[in-house]
Amino acid sequence: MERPLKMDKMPKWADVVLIPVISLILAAILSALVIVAIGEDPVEAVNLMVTGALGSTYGWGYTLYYATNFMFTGLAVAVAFHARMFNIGGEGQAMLGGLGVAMVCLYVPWPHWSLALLAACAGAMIFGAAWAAVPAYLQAKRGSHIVITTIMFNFIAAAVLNYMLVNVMRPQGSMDPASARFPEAVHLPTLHELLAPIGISFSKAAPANVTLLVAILACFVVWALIWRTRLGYEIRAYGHSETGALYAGISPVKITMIAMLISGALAGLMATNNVMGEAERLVLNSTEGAGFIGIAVALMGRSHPFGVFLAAILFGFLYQGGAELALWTSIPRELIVVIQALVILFTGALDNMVRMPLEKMFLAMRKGKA
Amino acid sequence: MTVPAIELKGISKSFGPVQANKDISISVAPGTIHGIIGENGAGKSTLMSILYGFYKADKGEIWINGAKTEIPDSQAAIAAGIGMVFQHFKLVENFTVLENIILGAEDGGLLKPSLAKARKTLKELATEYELNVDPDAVIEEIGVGMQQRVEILKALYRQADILILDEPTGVLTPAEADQLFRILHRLKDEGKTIILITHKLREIMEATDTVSVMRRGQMTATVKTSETNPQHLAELMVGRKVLLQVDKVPAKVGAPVLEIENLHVTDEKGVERVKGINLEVRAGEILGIAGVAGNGQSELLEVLGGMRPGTGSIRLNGSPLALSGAGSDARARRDQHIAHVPEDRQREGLIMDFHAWENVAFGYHHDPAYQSGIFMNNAALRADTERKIEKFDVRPADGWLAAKNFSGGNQQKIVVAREIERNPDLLLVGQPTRGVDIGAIEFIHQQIVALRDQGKAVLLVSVELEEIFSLSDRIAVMFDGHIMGERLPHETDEKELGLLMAGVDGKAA
Amino acid sequence: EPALIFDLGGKFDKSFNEAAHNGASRWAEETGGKYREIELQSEAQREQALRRFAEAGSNPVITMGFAMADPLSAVAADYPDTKFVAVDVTWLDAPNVRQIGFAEHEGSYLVGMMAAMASKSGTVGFIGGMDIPLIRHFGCGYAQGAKAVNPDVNIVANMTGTTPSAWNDPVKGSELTKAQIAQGADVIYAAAGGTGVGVLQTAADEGILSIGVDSNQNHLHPGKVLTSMLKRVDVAVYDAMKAGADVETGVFTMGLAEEGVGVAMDDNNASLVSDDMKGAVETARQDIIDGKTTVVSYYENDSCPAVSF
Amino acid sequence: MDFLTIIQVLDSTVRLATPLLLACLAGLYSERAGIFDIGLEGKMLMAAFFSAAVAAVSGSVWLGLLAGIASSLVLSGLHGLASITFRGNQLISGVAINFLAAGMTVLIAQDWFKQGGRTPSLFAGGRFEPINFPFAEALSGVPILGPIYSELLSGHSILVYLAFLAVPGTWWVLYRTRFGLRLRAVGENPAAVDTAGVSVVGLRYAAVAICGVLCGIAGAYLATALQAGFVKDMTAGRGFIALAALIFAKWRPWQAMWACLLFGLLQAIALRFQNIDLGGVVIPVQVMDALPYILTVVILAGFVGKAIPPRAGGEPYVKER
Ligand SMILES: Nc1ncnc2c1ncn2[C@@H]1O[C@H](COP(=O)(O)OP(=O)(O)OP(=O)(O)O)[C@@H](O)[C@H]1O
Ligand SMILES: Nc1ncnc2c1ncn2[C@@H]1O[C@H](COP(=O)(O)OP(=O)(O)OP(=O)(O)O)[C@@H](O)[C@H]1O
Ligand SMILES: [Mg+2]
Ligand SMILES: [Mg+2]
Repeated sequence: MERPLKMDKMPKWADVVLIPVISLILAAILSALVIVAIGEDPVEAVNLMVTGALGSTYGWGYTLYYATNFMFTGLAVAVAFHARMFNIGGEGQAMLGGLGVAMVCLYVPWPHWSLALLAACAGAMIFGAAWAAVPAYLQAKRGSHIVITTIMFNFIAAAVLNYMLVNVMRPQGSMDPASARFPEAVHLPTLHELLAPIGISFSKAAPANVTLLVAILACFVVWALIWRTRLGYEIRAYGHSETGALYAGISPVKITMIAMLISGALAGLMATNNVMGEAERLVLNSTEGAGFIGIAVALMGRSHPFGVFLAAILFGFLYQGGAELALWTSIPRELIVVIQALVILFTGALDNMVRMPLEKMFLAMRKGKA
Repeated sequence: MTVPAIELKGISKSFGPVQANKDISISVAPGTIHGIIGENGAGKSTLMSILYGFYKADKGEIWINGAKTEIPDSQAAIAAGIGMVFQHFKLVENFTVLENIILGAEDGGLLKPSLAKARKTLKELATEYELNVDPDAVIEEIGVGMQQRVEILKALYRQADILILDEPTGVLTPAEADQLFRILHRLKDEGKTIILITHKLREIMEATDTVSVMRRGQMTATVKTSETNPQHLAELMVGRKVLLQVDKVPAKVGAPVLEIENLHVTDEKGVERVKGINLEVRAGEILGIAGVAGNGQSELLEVLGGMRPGTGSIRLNGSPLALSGAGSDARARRDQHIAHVPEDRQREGLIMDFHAWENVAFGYHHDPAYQSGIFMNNAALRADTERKIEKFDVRPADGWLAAKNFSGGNQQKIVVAREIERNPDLLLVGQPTRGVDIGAIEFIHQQIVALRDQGKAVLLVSVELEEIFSLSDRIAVMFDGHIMGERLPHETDEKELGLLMAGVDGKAA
Repeated sequence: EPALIFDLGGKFDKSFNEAAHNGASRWAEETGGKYREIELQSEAQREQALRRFAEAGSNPVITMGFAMADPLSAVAADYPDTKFVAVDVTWLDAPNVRQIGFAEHEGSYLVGMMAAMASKSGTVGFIGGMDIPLIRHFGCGYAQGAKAVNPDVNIVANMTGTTPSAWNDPVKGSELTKAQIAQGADVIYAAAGGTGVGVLQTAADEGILSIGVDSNQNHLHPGKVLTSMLKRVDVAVYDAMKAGADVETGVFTMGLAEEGVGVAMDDNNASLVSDDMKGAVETARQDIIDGKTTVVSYYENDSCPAVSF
Repeated sequence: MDFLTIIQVLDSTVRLATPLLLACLAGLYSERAGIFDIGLEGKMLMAAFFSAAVAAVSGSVWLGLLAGIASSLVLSGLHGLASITFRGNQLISGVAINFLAAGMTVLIAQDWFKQGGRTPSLFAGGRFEPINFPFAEALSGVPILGPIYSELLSGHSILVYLAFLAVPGTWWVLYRTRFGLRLRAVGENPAAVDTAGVSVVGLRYAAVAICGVLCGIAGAYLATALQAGFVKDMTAGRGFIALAALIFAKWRPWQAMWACLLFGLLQAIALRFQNIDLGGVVIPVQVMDALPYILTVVILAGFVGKAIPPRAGGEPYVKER
């Protein structure tokens, strides 16, 4: 019997690399058009963004700081994607993670930052996972659509945080709805402090800190989890086929719960970076939309931890570059929101617009060869 | 010569890399019943869907009543007088019969007059063709036979002169099928042209005037029904001599392995699908379960395989198995040495995007042999896969290929290899050869018989009576959730089983 | 060159931030100088903005709003050579920060008097932004002024919310205005940043009088805004920019005497302000400056003698 | 609470429910046709901006309304392109549209008006004025009925009445017309519609377009009737509350109205009262703010009857794999 036709419509590299890159280029072209339309010079803008975000250790410090956030939320979305769930609740989970971190840092006297970081990670993961637990449970047991419930939980999280900061955690006499500053002992070493001993001078002011390493570690752990463990096998199998999972004795309820809890925990972990590493206190809206950017990051990164890592750095660059634009030009920071929207649009929703012609092309090429 | 009602010229159609139709030409005379047969995936449905404007052909022409007709969509097909009853019905489940009938054929922008008119027309059609349906019944609450009537009425309401039926009897009992053929003959007598897709040779021989055979996307022959015979048609279908007899020695039946008592199963919608059955499968025998699709066999298999809960009691080698809650899932079943070749290999038995070697662990991924510490031992898994691929002659012998890139028969071989190689006490098999070509059928049948010869119990569910006959040591017939009776293969025939399958107790009759 | 960090709500809030913007623009026009600015979008940006400007060598770095106090306390020490100016902050212990507070209760007292005099129904309203001591401080002065004119005056007071979004919620401002009108208020004082835009709008739509805050808001609805309680943030910003890197640090309070607060009188509200009113306000102003009248500050013991919130 | 306060609260309920209702009906058309739309928020926001911007520049609120509808339609078209033509993920498309609107409005506003991402305040002519019913003034003194007539029913802008008229209108279209039958069918089983000779793509685009028009009106109402101009992010989650109301209503028009009124009432109460004292138990304002969302979760959990969405909802119609 002859070897059957290769049924894949196109090679894997095209799917994993070519399509995202083309989508990204399209998004970039449209972004440039937007910049032109508001009467600015896109070349100039890109210049400013690049020097602002990558031109100094200071810029890198911010880029990596944001990237750390996005790695966590991107991984969160990616893990849920593997189980074919769309977790839009990263924002709320990260907010609650912040609450967990703040409690750990404020209410326990820590002797050293490393212990505090471990405990804060635990707190962040528990709170983030807890916030994902209800939507997960409702999806698993009641079939309530996770997208809607997680959106709702984002709003509810904002209200909870609001209540906690206004009525519970605000120090006596303080006017802002924010927690007290964390004690000096839980101060996390920044890249400046980490790199100084090995002779690299890194900007002192930039907030990138040791949690970057935690995020990179998380990328590895998620990779191993998804592709090297039984649980990952089950998550992927469930994500590909629910009836298949049932057949193989993989409990949909269990996988839905576990995948979402892991996802929530990862989103919650982000708080170790922004709350503990940067602000060193809990403020309203400390997540700054990173939960949503996680969606774009996971889509761009094709839900692979390495892809997520790269996409997070790209978005970190966009974020820091955008902040620079807002500082030095009259281009509002919202330009970044637009770019982010375009990336989600092209890599996510309009994926087929790029894919279909490419598939035709590869098909024609193959037929031409045969 | 009369002008053909339908003439297709050089129709080709690809779905991505799959060429479903290759340069097909066919001509159907008016006022005849024209059959189309072919294996699963031969391209029959695709061809008819092109005629009905559901798909667009890549190449080719359609001529209706002697005029070249463009059929870009179903609207055009309807306008050309074509009606089609699809293999999978196209009804809006929560609409009433009446609403489904007028959908797309309304008169004017408001519904009221359309509904009134349709109600009247429906009454006339009902008396004319014995097609009684309750116009106000909601589709999801009526049976499949009734739903099929709605589909036929839909076509007649649109005044179709050419009626295409795609495997209409798959869901019908023999009696219902007989009634359908009566209706078809009446329609034919009125001058309507009918195209009937089926892979049941008996139906072709009984009902059609001419028949076309498709294989691998190509039209291999068109012959007058009166000038051919089933054996010849079967050969045309699969492209070589057919041999459907399995060599097997008489069963050496041992102690009961599986005992089922008063088993009830209710589906997600709350409908009871298995209504208190009792069965026994012994060591060293193959129990075949025959029945028209949808009479509870699938649910039976799923309960035994741990895919859905049930009530009652089942015992394996004397010890009870859980039917719901903890210990009733598929993993527990496997731990109890029950293997399961599912009915739908693509949706259940395999993860189509996984590599073959990943699929070889599917369901057995907890096996200690596949673990190393907290990680999975992928190297061991791949080695195991290589062995199985070789033993079962899976082609191509490439463990890195994704499951979706194997042909149907080879996909099935992977599943069968995985399950049989576990050397289970009980093997559950559903539709083992659906969509599998004859060579693979032989191989798979041999494997099943070999397992039985090792003294293992096999429960086989199949809608193909031939398969049931050739494999089973004992046959049970299911109808409407009940076991209608048990027969030994050499003491019964297709006719008796057909009656049982229709719910008529052969002995009483 | 100096830098200016606007608080949430943005530089065109017609109120607090806009006042700062006006001061900065005036400085830029008069001196031809340039300054950097940023409108914050979230709490988390506060520290970044401070550091970024300090890093880039801006001096002084001027911040708006009490919420900058905490980030400033963390950042200021890292940049000892940079001068920071914090408007609405008075409690930090940082040598390189110029902290400016305003005697808002005094200005509010004056507009409270005008409200009571203009009211026909005997009920006046107060709509605050975020419910914090600072805003109660405004409301308390206002109530005292109204009571001083008419001891029987009925004062309805509402706060918009508990978070910074309360500064920027015109819909809520508008709804609260309607509620207060239903309770009989015919003059309403909005001390709510951007939210006040909704208050003034609805008051004008419904035909009652409103009182603006921080900037002169009389022009927003000419003939319908009774007056505005001016908080001369513009002056504070202007002065700080003018002084440049040499700006004097320490804690400063700007009251009526320093012309740090006051009432807005212009063509837009001329027809609404009677000579009586003008006279009364002028007398009261002088009395307060001279210490003959004391307006109790809410901060003194976290409560108000004239109204409860 | 005295009677007048109740009337006042109900009055503001009507005002606040209006944008929810328009958006909810918009979602109803789209989702009934099988296109999920979590981009209601973005479309409303875009329309709010363009209506305010054009009204500010032209001085005509009607031109503003048209501009708002047109801008919302553009986003609808994008959603249609992504989810109908290119069979993309409808949820992701919705998310993208929300971001796009959030960013573009501020970007364009800043470019055009240089007022920190807002439009200039609108004055008479640029806003929808309240319509006073005949004798409203005269009858306001009549006890009970007077205030109901003059305060509650009279004195809203024309868009409010339009929104409430759209409820029976939608019901009629959905259940009494050919278009409605087909629309409902395409959300349940597009293959049935297709094989019945009706264009699935056409129907779905039509539904998405109606959704765009209604979202456009909702946005215009926010910026030119409820408020006098656009401010950044002014929809403040209303699109999501509308979505919640749609689920609450189980995708039916009359129920949608009641759900929106309920959520409007919750908002009205939360707006007026900071913390609500229920005989000793103080409900913090945050609870009131979160209540619509909590309620939605409760409904989704099936405690108030199961909400079954249109069966083909969210899935692109793919004939050829
Ligand atoms: N919508 C589709 N998209 C992609 N491939 C398709 C589609 N429909 C059919 N095919 C492929 O085209 C080939 C022919 O399928 P078709 O359904 O026409 O076969 P058939 O003869 O009707 O088979 P059966 O007897 O199983 O109904 C198969 O390989 C099938 O997988
Ligand atoms: N109608 C068709 N026309 C052309 N190619 C087809 C058709 N149906 C299937 N194929 C392709 O041809 C190859 C063989 O498929 P098929 O399922 O027919 O296998 P097969 O040769 O019958 O092998 P097996 O015996 O394993 O079933 C596959 O790659 C399949 O995708
Ligand atoms: Mg078929
Ligand atoms: Mg085959």
